Amino acid sequence: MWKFILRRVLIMIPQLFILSIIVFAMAKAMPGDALSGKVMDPGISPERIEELRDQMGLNDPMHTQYIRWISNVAQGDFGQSYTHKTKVMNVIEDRVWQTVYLSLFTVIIIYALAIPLGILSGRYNDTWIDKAITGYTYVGFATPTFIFGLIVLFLFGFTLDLFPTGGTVSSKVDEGTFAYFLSKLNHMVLPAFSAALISTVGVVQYLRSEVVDNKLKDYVRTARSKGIPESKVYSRHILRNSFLPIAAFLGYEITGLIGGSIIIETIFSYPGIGQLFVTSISLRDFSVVTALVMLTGFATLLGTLLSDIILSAVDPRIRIE
Amino acid sequence: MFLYKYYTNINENELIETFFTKLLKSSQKLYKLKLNYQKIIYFIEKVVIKLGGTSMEKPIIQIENLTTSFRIKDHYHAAVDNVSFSVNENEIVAVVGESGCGKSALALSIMQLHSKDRTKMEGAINFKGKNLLPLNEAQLNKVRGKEMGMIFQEPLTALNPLMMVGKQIEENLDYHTKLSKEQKKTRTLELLSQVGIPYPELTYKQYPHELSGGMRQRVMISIAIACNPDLIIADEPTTALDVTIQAQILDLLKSIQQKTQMGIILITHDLSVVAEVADKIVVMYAGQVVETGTVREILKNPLHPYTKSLLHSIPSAITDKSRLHVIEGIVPSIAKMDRVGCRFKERISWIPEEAHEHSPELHEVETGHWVRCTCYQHFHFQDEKGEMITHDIT
Amino acid sequence: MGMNVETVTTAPPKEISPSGMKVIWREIRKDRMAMISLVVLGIVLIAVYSAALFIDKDAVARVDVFSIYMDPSSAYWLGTDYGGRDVFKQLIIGTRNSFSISLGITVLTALIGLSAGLIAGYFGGWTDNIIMRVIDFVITLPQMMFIIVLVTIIPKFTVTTFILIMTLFLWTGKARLIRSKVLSERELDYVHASQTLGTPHWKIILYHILPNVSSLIIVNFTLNLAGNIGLETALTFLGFGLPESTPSLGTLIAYATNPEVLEYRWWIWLPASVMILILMLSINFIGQALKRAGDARQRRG
Amino acid sequence: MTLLKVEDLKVHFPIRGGFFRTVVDHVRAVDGVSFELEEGETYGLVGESGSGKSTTGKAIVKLNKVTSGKILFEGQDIANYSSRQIKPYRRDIQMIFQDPYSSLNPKKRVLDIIAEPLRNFERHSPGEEKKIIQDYLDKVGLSPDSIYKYPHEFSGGQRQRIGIARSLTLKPKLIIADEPVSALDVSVQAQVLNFLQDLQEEFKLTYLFVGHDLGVIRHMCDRMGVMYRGRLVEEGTSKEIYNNPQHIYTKRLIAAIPDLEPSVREEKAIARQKVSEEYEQSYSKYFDEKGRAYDLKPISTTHRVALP
Amino acid sequence: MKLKGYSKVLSVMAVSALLLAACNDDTEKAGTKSPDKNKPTKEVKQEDAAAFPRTTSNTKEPLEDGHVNYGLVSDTPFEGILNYSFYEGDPDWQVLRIFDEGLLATDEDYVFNQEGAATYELKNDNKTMELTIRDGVKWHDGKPVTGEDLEYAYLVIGNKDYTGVRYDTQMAMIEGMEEYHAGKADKISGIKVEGNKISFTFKEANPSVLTGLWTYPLHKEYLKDVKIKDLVESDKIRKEPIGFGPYKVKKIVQGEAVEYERFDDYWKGKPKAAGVTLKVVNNSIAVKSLQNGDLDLATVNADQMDSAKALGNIEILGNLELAYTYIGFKLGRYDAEKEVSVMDRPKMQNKQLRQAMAYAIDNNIVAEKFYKGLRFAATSVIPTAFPKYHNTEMEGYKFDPEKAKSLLDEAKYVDKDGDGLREDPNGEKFTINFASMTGTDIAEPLSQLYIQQWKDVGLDVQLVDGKLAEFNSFYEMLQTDSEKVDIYQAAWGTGSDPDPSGIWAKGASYNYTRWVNDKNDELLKQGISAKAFDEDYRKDIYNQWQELVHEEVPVIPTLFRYEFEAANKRVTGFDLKFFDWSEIGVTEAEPVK
Repeated sequence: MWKFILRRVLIMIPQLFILSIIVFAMAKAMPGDALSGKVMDPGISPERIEELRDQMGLNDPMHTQYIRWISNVAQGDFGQSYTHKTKVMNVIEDRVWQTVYLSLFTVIIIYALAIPLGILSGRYNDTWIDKAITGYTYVGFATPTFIFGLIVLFLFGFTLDLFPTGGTVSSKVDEGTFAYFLSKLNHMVLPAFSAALISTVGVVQYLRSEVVDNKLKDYVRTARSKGIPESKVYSRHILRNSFLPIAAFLGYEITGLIGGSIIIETIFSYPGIGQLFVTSISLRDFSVVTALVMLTGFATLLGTLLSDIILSAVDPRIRIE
Repeated sequence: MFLYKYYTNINENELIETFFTKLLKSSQKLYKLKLNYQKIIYFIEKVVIKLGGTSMEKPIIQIENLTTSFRIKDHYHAAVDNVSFSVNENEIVAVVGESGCGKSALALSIMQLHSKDRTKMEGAINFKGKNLLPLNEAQLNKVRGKEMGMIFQEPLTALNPLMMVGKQIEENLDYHTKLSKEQKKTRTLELLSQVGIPYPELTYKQYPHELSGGMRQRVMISIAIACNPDLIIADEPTTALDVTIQAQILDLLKSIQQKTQMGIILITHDLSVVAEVADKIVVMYAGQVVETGTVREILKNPLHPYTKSLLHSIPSAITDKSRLHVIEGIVPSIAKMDRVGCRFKERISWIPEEAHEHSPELHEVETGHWVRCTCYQHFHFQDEKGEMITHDIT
Repeated sequence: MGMNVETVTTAPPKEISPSGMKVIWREIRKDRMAMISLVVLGIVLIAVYSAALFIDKDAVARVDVFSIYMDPSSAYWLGTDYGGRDVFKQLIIGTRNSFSISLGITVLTALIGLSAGLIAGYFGGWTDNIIMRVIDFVITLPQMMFIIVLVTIIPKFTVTTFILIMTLFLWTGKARLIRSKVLSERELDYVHASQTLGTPHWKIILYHILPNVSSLIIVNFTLNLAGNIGLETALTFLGFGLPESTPSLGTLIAYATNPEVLEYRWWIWLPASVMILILMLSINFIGQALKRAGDARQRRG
Repeated sequence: MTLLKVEDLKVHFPIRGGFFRTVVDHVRAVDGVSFELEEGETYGLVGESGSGKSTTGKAIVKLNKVTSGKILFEGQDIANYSSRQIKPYRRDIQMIFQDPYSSLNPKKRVLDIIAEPLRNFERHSPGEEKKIIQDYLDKVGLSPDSIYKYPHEFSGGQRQRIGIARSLTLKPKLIIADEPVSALDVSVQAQVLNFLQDLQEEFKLTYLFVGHDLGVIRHMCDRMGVMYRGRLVEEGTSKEIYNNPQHIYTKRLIAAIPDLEPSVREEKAIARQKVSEEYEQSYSKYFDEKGRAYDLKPISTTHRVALP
Repeated sequence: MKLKGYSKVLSVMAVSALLLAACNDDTEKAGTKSPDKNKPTKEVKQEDAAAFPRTTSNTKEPLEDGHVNYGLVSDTPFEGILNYSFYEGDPDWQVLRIFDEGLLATDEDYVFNQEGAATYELKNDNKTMELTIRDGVKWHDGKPVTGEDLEYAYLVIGNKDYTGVRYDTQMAMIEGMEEYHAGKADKISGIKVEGNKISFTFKEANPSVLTGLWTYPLHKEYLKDVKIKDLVESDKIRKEPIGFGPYKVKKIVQGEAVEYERFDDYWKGKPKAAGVTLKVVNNSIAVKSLQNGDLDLATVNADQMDSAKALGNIEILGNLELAYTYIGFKLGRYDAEKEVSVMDRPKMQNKQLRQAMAYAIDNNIVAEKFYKGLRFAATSVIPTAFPKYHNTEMEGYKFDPEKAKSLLDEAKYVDKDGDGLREDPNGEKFTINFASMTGTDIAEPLSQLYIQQWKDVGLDVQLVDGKLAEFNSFYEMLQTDSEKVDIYQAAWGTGSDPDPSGIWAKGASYNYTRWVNDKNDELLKQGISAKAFDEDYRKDIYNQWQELVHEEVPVIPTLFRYEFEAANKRVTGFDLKFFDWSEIGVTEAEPVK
């Protein structure tokens, strides 16, 4: 097991290397650097700008810049954010947890919704309940996330005034208290539900077809021949096997959500890394952009790893020595 | 042997108990007696037979006019058509035929494992004196696995890939016995060694994919016999196995049967397997029984054209190099089958129409030897020109 | 409950009918939703594409300061936007554009994915290894972020570049799917047979394997086509979409970012949203019917 | 005349493992097999699943890569020929596959299926081609009208015959039949076996018949080799193998064959038991420390056994 | 570093614009150096019919324990650099001004007056400026604000380790500053501190000091332990900032919200409300939040105005912005070696062509239809928000397509091939490339409208690359004098200093048009000469200058703009121009809904 993980981690190194080159090339290809915005401030002389450029090494040859950048990255130092005037890691650290909390909450909602729906739909396939659930998945699949998000925001946030419409926590409560935790949850409800409702679609459809498939498997027939009650046939045999790919999906799901946070966080003014990314790219704060892309890339790699580990843990057929 | 069986069959002890308590208790509950009447009679008969030591055979299961129809595009088609036979204690009945003849459908019908919403079943399955057909799912579950076990053809797909082998065996005990956790495990290990698994403790914790084909089939068998059933249905249990393993599995089945006196329904297409193990043969063609009788009788004196043809097409290990017999045409699919007249008619086109019965019946040509349709009397192989093989009917 | 009819019929197992089109047609006719979808989709597409021929695109993009934010009327069936532009005409052109984009992406990804999948799956070994590593890598990229970055970098952002950027990231799924199918197909004896018969590899790939993965491709193609229609909406919403001079369903829907439009001028964004819904659902229903046609076990007819 | 001579054929598949997925070991699917086929004879390769019999057959038609050894076809060693070099030999060596369902491309018409080898090697006008194919269809007992049908419209036996027709069109000298009947019902199996015998006579074919059903092999083959774990353990005429098995593995295999005569079942079971015990006891006598069978040693002119 | 020919007059449109990139080009206030003012001293003449009030009408007494909810309208969180010397983004400024302020207050014309926390005096032929901090001006920790604190601000900004952007030419005008900046001195010789007095001596007299002097002190005692290069990252600035404004920071939810409480020792007396909550809200939901009373105060953008106007529970206040939108002509390039603009691009050189283009566009329509009267046609390059220097005589270019056509005919731009589009005097195809920026919804139709109107007079104008440029690419094109751009639409925030040299002088790198004109240079120089301490003289010079720009049209001023703030009807004491937080209070316990 440890060998397997270690090997997978080793494979990640060249992947990360290529990723870093691509990311760096992209950052360099972006129009303007962080200082071109400042150039517009008539209060700052062009000399000062040049001075700053030199100071930041923006005028060095590309490979020097890359090597400097990558060796810093290897030490967890993504440089300074030009707009935030602080270490990129500090900026990201402030935000990343918000996104992580939101993603976790979303994942919980996704599975809490999708698993029962998928099971119902698969177990009673071709009945009205299955048709209703499938209908929902089709509509969910066809609804643009942000339209859904906006409508939810206006309906529950404003018209019904049930949930807060922005931010992560009320400024009135103190950190560490239970009220603080509740306030955080309260702030996550709308964005998490909006993200989840549409993301459930994939899980429901997948689970449904797995259940439908597994229902017809030979070992289910064997289980029935043992005289096991139908409910146990489902819980012990069909569902366990159907959950396999879903469980393996978990890793991808989490990293997918971090990517999807871009839209959700923008709609709900939720200051996580998705929103940070959009702002940073607009501001050409490329050290933040590159850091975010690198870190999300890294997170996705970890997600894949996680998925593989989960899969090997739940499926005895996949052997990891 | 008998005592062992008696001892472990809790069911019968319970029955006596309920019988007397109910009798003694109130008249209000007398109607319940009625329900168990058949069962009690069966039990008493069994006790009497056993105590008396008579060799009179008593059937464990009697299948009477069983018809199983499947819905295909809004129409029901009988895959098992009016099949009757019975299995006695300590008896192996082989159901033989080519694929598509309805043998597997029959096996699953007895266990009632067909999807209920697309299957229609008629007739009766009298299992230990009780008709299984009208039972609901919960009542059936008390029979399945406990009194009746099943072995499937492909042991890899028939075992849950995510469950430890031991657990899959134990599952049977979970629902049919009141054993404690340790007892269950002991029993499972006992079962594993009973089916000839060399390291039960190890195998208990293994997953199906870690075992060889033969081992898997042994596990399947141990699942089927976990609760000492009275009947085992083995659906092509050796088809997926190599010939040496096949021999081992067949020997194993026989030795288990000797210990437990259970009845076995063996579904197979391989007549030499039948010759090895079976007591009785039921030959099926197009959903119907076309010939039935004892093994010796049928193999020595096959009468129905289908049975004869089958026997002649085997490149037997004993007979020398010669041309094999070929049956023309193919087994009709259940949806397209012509259900009037002799169903084998088309494949023996050289036999005159008159030779067939209008609506073929089973004829008892000898005690226990039944043949469908009169065409057997006029049957000859196509290359054996004109020469009638007649058979005297005693 | 367990058994299905196949075990008792003599029908050969897992048959993919060679007369694929007939099966597909039969399946669609059997499925009322698919039939309705086909009709609806046909009508919408014919209407949109032919109507787009008669609409002067420059006129649609022309700003008219005297008719800003008009309510629906006989002159403007769906009112006007903040540039005084006719929303209905934008909807027509937008639908055409969005559908064409989706089609473009789907075709391109299918071509690339198919070639990569066929080659990787058929030849296996190193070829497969390299292609799979590339695919694994592309899948690992945080796609949304990369797309946004690319959109910002590229100087001329047009429909073509949009299609190319999307294709860059979306071909991998198809390639994987087809590869796995080809891998199993390759092990079938008819491929071995062709090899022993002296048929060259390219012929085996094109004339033997390709037709046998075609049903998978068709199904996947349709489902992707549906999925790709809504693709640019999210980007447009974030401000990284197509310019307004190229109306698309996404640009129309993105008007809803303005709460005033969302609440009081639903006729700007709602028809476009409904259009997306209709297109995606109908294509999806057709795709589901095709899927059933490709899988004998689920076939209804 | 020797048509095919296989000398010390080895087919090894790498097992990757360890930290860097390097080749740690090999599956010795075929591990030093030698035999000869005379023109016009039928040679059977028999063994359990995994014994390497199919791999041997496939190696001869180059579906598997040969690790080492020689495959002499009419004196030419084709073992390491490239796909271009092998092309002329493709005409002479053909294969019949086990599964009649998967060996025919379901998307092709019978015409195209049978014409495939022809089109690869010969130029014919569509009319000629059609005629040739109809001739072959006739030979395998199928209606010439069926050329426009698709495989799924045929039964298993018919399909197998289409496969046989396909392999005949190039007038091969050697046909490798890889379990050609094991997926078929007995009655259909009989049909196909009969055809194979008829065709052998008509076309002067040489068969390498791979199978696990000893009945079928006995029925078809003049000589046979018994394979176990990638090695031949015994080779001889069918009669010698069946009536006078020398190697313990062969004995066990023969003993396991079920008998159609019910009256002898008890004796057979006892015999089986005895062989089984012998097998357990004398295993080390017949196999070396690695569990590998010894090289074949002749005990008569036709009969060779793997003894130490 | 060489002293450049401009002073630190112009405010930082750029900084605010940074945040507009993806959203707005019209929302943000000119930030950095608009010092606050205490009390409105006289009525402001509203120049436009839009006539929004500038102050709240609620005259009731504010509640002693009232709490104000302030909405910081921004699509991004505030960055949290909560110090005048370091912040860059407008959202930070909005957070900052509630708890900190400059020492000098300004009047209507953005000139320092004597009503701030300090008073000033000009000495030494206007070369020296002396500030006296009032007694009782205290930091939130109770320590008095001293001259040393202000000096410390200069020592930090002038330091070579300083990481911010505030060191500029006006700073460099202080004697000894350049030496200090170069690291040759450890004190600035031109700054003298004596208790609560501090004096600045400049190299030459310049009226700009009256508008542009840096008056934001740094709490030296609190901050001195932090190295200058680490200041910007320190918690003392980001998490526990101390100012001397009306409210103290109680709690910061990073990027999202700030809780303030009343600073009882505020130098002007007790602030009116007990506390303030600042919350970042998305532009798209700002009006909704105003509607349901979540916010008492929030900026309203033009695209939300319709819904805002419909609300009964708020009052909308408007104020002229120190900014104008314009269309500029690229006339040359910037010679970085010589640091001067060179007017060497022939394409737009014809004055009549430029005038014709100005006549061809109808800014009234734009203001009326696109901005619904929330902006109005600009007449000059000094906005009306500068009542003292704005030339009221100017009328700008009125929409007159006929005049445009005749001017073009005169200049020999005529249609020779009959395609309805004019060719240049040589008969060559004449296409003008127009660069414009993405922004609000209006950006795209607006540029389309201009293009259409030019087309109506026969000019073929095309968008550069066929699309609106994204913010950074747009400014990069302007800075590098990209050949792709012939004309462009942009905006300038003029800042509180009337001197336009920073963007108009020959040597100014921000002179994006690269317009060079001797008279222009002369007028600009006169405008900041010592003589210009005479207001009438200065006014006259700038009038002349505005006329010159009008005549030469290097740019067409298109729109002047209002900023808008909505206030719940319970809010009192709010003046949009001066935004004096100490005066703002609420008269009801609950917001009006």
